[in-house]
Amino acid sequence: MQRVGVFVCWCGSNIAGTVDVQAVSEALKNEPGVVFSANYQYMCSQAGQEMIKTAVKEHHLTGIVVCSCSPRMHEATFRKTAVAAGLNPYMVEIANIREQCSWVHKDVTAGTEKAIILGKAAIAKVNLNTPLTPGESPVTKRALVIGGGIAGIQTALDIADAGFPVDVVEKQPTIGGKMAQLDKTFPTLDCAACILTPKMVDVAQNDKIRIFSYSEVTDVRGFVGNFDVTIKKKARFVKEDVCTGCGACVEKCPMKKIPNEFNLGMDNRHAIYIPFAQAVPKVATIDPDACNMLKNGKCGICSKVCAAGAIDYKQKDEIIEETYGAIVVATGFNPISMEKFDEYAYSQSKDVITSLEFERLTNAAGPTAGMLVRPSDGKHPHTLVFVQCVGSRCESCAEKGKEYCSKICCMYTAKHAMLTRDKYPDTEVYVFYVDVRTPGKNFDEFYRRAVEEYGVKYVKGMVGKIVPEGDKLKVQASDLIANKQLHLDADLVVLAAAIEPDHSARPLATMLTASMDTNDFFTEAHPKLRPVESPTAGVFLSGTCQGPKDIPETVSQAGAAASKVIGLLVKDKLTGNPCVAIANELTCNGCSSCERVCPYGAISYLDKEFRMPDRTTKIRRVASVNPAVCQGCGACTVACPSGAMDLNGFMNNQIMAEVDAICK
Amino acid sequence: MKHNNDLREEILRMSGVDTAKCMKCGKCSATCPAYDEMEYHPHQFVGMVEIGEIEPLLSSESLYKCLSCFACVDRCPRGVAPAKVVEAVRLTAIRRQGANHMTANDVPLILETDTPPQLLVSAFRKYTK
Amino acid sequence: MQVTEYKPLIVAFCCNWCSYAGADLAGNNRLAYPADVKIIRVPCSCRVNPTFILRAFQRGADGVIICGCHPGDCHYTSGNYYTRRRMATLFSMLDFLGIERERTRVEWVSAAEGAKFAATMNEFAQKVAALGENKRLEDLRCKK
Amino acid sequence: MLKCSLDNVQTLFAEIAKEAKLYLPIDNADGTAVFGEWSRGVAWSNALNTAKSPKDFFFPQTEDLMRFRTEGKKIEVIDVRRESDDFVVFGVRACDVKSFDVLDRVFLSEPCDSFYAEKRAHGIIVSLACTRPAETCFCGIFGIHAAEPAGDVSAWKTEDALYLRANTEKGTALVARLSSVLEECSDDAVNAQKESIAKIMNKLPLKDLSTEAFGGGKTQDLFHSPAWDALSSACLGCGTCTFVCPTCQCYDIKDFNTGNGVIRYRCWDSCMYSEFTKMAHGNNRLTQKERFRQRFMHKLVYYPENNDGLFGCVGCGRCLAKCPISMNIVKVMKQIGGNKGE
Amino acid sequence: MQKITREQLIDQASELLANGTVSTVLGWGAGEFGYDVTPTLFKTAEEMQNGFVFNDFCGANFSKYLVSKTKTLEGKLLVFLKPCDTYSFNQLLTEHRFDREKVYVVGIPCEGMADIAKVKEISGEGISSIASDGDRIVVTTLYADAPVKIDARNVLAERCIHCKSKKHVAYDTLLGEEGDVVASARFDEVTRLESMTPDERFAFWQNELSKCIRCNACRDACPACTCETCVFDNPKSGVENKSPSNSFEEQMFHIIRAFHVAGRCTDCGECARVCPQNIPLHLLNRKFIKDINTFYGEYQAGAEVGSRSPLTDYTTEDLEPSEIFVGRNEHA
Repeated sequence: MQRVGVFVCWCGSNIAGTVDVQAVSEALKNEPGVVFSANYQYMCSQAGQEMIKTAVKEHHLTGIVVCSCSPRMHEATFRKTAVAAGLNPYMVEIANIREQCSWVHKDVTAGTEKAIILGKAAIAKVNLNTPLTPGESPVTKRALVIGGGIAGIQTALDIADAGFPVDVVEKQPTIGGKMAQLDKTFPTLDCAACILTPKMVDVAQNDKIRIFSYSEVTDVRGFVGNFDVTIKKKARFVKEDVCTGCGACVEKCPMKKIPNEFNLGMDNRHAIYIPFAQAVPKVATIDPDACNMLKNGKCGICSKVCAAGAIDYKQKDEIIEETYGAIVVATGFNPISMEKFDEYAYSQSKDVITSLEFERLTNAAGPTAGMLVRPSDGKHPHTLVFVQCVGSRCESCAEKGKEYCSKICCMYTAKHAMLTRDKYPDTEVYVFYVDVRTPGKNFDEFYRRAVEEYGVKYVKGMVGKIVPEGDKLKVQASDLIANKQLHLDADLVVLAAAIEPDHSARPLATMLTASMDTNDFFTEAHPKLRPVESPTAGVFLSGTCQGPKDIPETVSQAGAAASKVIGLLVKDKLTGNPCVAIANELTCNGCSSCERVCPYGAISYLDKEFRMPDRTTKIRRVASVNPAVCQGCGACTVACPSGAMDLNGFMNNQIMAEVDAICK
Repeated sequence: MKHNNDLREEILRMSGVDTAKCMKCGKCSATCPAYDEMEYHPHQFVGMVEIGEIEPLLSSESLYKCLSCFACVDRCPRGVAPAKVVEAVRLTAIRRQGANHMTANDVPLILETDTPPQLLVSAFRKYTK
Repeated sequence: MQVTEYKPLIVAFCCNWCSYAGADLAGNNRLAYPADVKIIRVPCSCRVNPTFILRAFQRGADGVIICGCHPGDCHYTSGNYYTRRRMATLFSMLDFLGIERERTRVEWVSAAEGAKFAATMNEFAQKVAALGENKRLEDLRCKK
Repeated sequence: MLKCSLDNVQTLFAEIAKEAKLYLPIDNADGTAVFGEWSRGVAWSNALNTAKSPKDFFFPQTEDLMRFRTEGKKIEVIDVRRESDDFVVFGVRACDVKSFDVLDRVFLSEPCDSFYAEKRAHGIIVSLACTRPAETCFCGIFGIHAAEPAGDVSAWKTEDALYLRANTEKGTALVARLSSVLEECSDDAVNAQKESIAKIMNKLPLKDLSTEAFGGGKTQDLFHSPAWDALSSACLGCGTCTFVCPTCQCYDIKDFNTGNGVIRYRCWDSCMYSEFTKMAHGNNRLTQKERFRQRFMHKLVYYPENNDGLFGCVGCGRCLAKCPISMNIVKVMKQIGGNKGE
Repeated sequence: MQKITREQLIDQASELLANGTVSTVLGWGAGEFGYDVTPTLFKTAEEMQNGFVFNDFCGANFSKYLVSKTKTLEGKLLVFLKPCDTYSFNQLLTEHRFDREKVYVVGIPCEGMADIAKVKEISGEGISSIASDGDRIVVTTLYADAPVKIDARNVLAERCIHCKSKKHVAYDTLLGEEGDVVASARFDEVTRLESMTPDERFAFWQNELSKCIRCNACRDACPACTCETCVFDNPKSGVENKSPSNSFEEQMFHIIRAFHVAGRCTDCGECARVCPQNIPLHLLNRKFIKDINTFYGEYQAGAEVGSRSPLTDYTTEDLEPSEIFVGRNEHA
């Protein structure tokens, strides 16, 4: 049995005005477990807290009930008081007789009566309280960033700046991501490479950062502060530490008709290749599907020409196991496939391209050295048609497109159109739009410049179909303002394809037990207040893996994620919330109901041996809650059919005791 | 223009289309092969039904210019199905002309030995909604 | 206006992050609601076990209301979505057994909606009062 | 022998009900019969027997023993015992009548159970002979005569009349009170019925089931029989057999916290339950096999050992009909007792 | 009435016993009267020849036994499962309640099982023998001069009248042909109750639930109720209770029982079958199933292993609890 002390606060007249505090403390004196009851003007004051401490000592109290303002106000205060008096802080319960009683009820009788009942409920609960100790777990002071695009790069740099080691895992042979493929960036039109590649070099040169390029995360175990991660470093058949990136091997490689992924297949590369000149690491990679030496042992030229002796045809995938305190997901995006949009003849004509392809086409380092020409015949296009919202905001066609707005298309299309008109004033440029969305600093000005200064023809309407005819693309579209159907003969059509999360994100989310929405974007812990954290503790989100974003937004989020990581890594130990779920192994069935509803992946299962009442042993699957991961929502407690799952601080019997006390 | 809400409801019910889903992109009209023949275009059908401005549609030749090729239904990103709206307005016009509500009892009267069953099916489809 | 002596007993389960704070805000703004409403704080509406609701009725409650964050705003991201399914099916079952459906309710009240909290409690208390005493889910042993 | 025309039976019931509550089998909507209180217009069921036995009237499923009222830290003890009114349980079959012998030996021997005794003292049992026993009936093997039901008053129902014979003081008093609706008659009709019942009893499939292997002193022979494993293998551990059984008498005593005090009550318990007789150290029968064995050993060996050979089963057949997996005392007797009944 | 014969099942089992695939067979053991079959473990073909039966009264769902039996048996256990039983089988696998590797499932077709109470309603008590003759059940009784022939379709168990599936969703070997999920009117009675007034519904359930004797047969037979310790047996759960002291506890038990299996109940109907008091308990489960289907889309527990029960799932667009009664057809 608890020895409970009850302390009724007047809160000046705030409580005492509508509640007879004397009567309350008198009435509660007789409750089971109560050995001391008093009231005072301001319990939260120094004197009030002293009164509590003294009473704890004099009456050997084991539990404290404070009838006062909301626990959201002073629960922490009175818990500290309890600690100072030598009690466990979780032996304190607050009866909220101000916000939820004296301030909302005018009648003293009713208010007093209710205050007594609320006090009784708190006493009933505290009678069942047990001291709780938050768990502590050490923090491994190293971060993992998954994805080496601008988001991952920025996050890694910021974390490393704070002095913590960071590993960046990138599945391509080079970091850089989508931004490396871009030509110019809106709305300032500075060149993407000019601002990105210095950052890539910074990453390479930062001694706190390790880059695992051409690598994938294959397994994640553990929890915040201590994630055990397995990384598979795929064999690139070139010794990374030996290769100087001179490119001699590339030049001599006889297999030169391999579609170049970096240029989206618009030109070719060799079987041994460096994706682009500023690649980091600037190391060659052999494509095992294309290399003759690897396929049938014939060739070996690259090995012969490599002065450094970096070629290693026998290289194997390498498995790296490392522990991290925090993980940042920066897996980025891809444009969706245009294969299914038959109406735009993407599969039929080389001159119907996506915007990302257009970026490569206009990029000085691209397949045409920046000359805007038609991919089909290399001729200069005169009429260009840009189509917006291809696959975005597409509700009826889940198999084709996406329901959401891809956010960046309006701006990059304006950029494309403007740059085209700027470089080639002889062109006619049409942009078909549903809406033009330009929220952002200098964004609308940018769009208006495209229209007003560069004469881009924005048409409110949509392209219905495109038919290649001869060397023209017959474009049929609507102009809703003119209420006309337009028929244009275009030379080049650029589709603003919707963007989607990278396909590696879904399996990664499963490994991380991080939640995703139906579109495979990672869910943030709170859409407004915790936008860069995943609900899974220790997992943070950077860039477009969380939702469509442009570069400035991505970089800000990357920095925010980094600051959250730093905030975590500076701690030596993580102190958990002790109000976490606990599974009673004796009554747990191992049915997985709790696991299914846990938003944090805090529940795992163990096969445990039990000594049964009949003296046999039985191996049973039982739930085990990781207190470092559990946030204490209690969803599992209700999902559990056997009642094996309970929640510290809000135990079933405590809540029922409160119910009983209130309904008495 | 007096907006007719009852008629609007009726047309929405008949067509099964939720015109509020339209984001006014105009892809239906962009796609329409009969566009130039029409006074009111597919997106206008959707838009005008949405605001209940249906009388002009009912008296427009456009009703009969729609080929029911369903290209707009296929292409619409929002699943609005403009052709079904046109069909419903057309049906409303037909009903007003009296050729409305065929019942099974009427069948024996109009049935001839060589009437293809397909005809009956499509007649029912048209006149009994 | 006729005033009846009967005072309903109402148990309100409020999630710590939104609704309990909403109730506090109602207090800050001195928005009155009947003293018959007694609040129990839970971390999340998904902590509310159907057993608690039945228990309240057994012990003499006349109405039980569960308040949580608005869907999509749950502090724990998904808790109230589970609540929504659990309570929808539970309430439907209680109705199936002939228990008055006005005795139970779920309301989403954010921390900013003090006014909504008070209004909801006023309205709920009124409805429950109109139903009178809970006879169908009571346990006579618990009567005084 | 006294007689009442069946046309007049409602009048008879009305007479009985004048001074005592009358309970008799009533048809349920679902085709089963149940003991219910008679009031004008309530029809008497023709069913062979009720789903639940009449032991409820004397040993109810739940019964308050005492109460405590608490206020703050004060506790007050309240005696809830009340004197019972007279009541009549009408139409109790021979097997169920016999079950009261079994219960009496438990509850009325010292220390006497005052709750039970009070109700026994005030309850009058009017039995009824069985004219159409079912295949599940095997009262005969325990020496019970379906045609000679005991009770305070024995009754026989023919096609047109109800015959009554008082056996006890209470019975005689009851019959005396009913003289206005009863007339003296010969035993002929009853004797004829007894004969025809005897013939049917001879045709019952379980009539030859032997009790020879059972009874006091057989513990060592039977307890370790290997057959218990297979017999108990499918047992679900539910309490159906015990709760429909007229002789099962185990109960648990529990406290219910009402919020304003405590009600101490007893309720039927089942030895088939894993929580049965749970003590501080745990349960004393750990497997379903042990629990299963306990139930049948108790009925067939332990009880007769302590009660002059009286078996703890009356052959009413309820468990045969109701067990979800159709495992029952007959199958146990055949297996454990060496199939002598075949 | 059953298309598959006892001999076919024995042959199949004997073969698997002989070739060592299985060590034990879980089948139906003969009883005293032909209709009182008991789930029984057979170790040899000979034991099966002597004691195994398969007839119109083999209703028991064996799935639940697998939880306990697979833990103690050496080798694999052969279990005969009717289509409806296989749903429970899968649901138990979903909940990791036994090791699939320890079980060999022989799927057997089912033409619907008979309800002995309905047979007796026609034949009367005093059954001396009961046999199958094509589509008929032939009953001889102590009281009728001639055997009573009953059309088996007229005495089908309630759950078989409303059979929801002839399809085996799990098996290692299937005897007979693959069946299909069938349309059934199983929710009609729920709908009928829904259309009553609340007062009528309350009266209906008061009458039914007041019959409850808390024998726990519904729980103990239920293949979804495999908790190590049931909350009703656990004094710490706050709802522990041994007897229905009053109408509250009757309701409490049945609401919580149904809620605990909601989303997991496959509608196998064992609860109603075993109830000694004939309470239509399956209606509570069906109410949950019907609601779940209506609110969240069709879901059949056990249709596939690993599926997520609707109550441990959600969508952001789910119905609000305040909307559940909108548009429901009922009397004022």
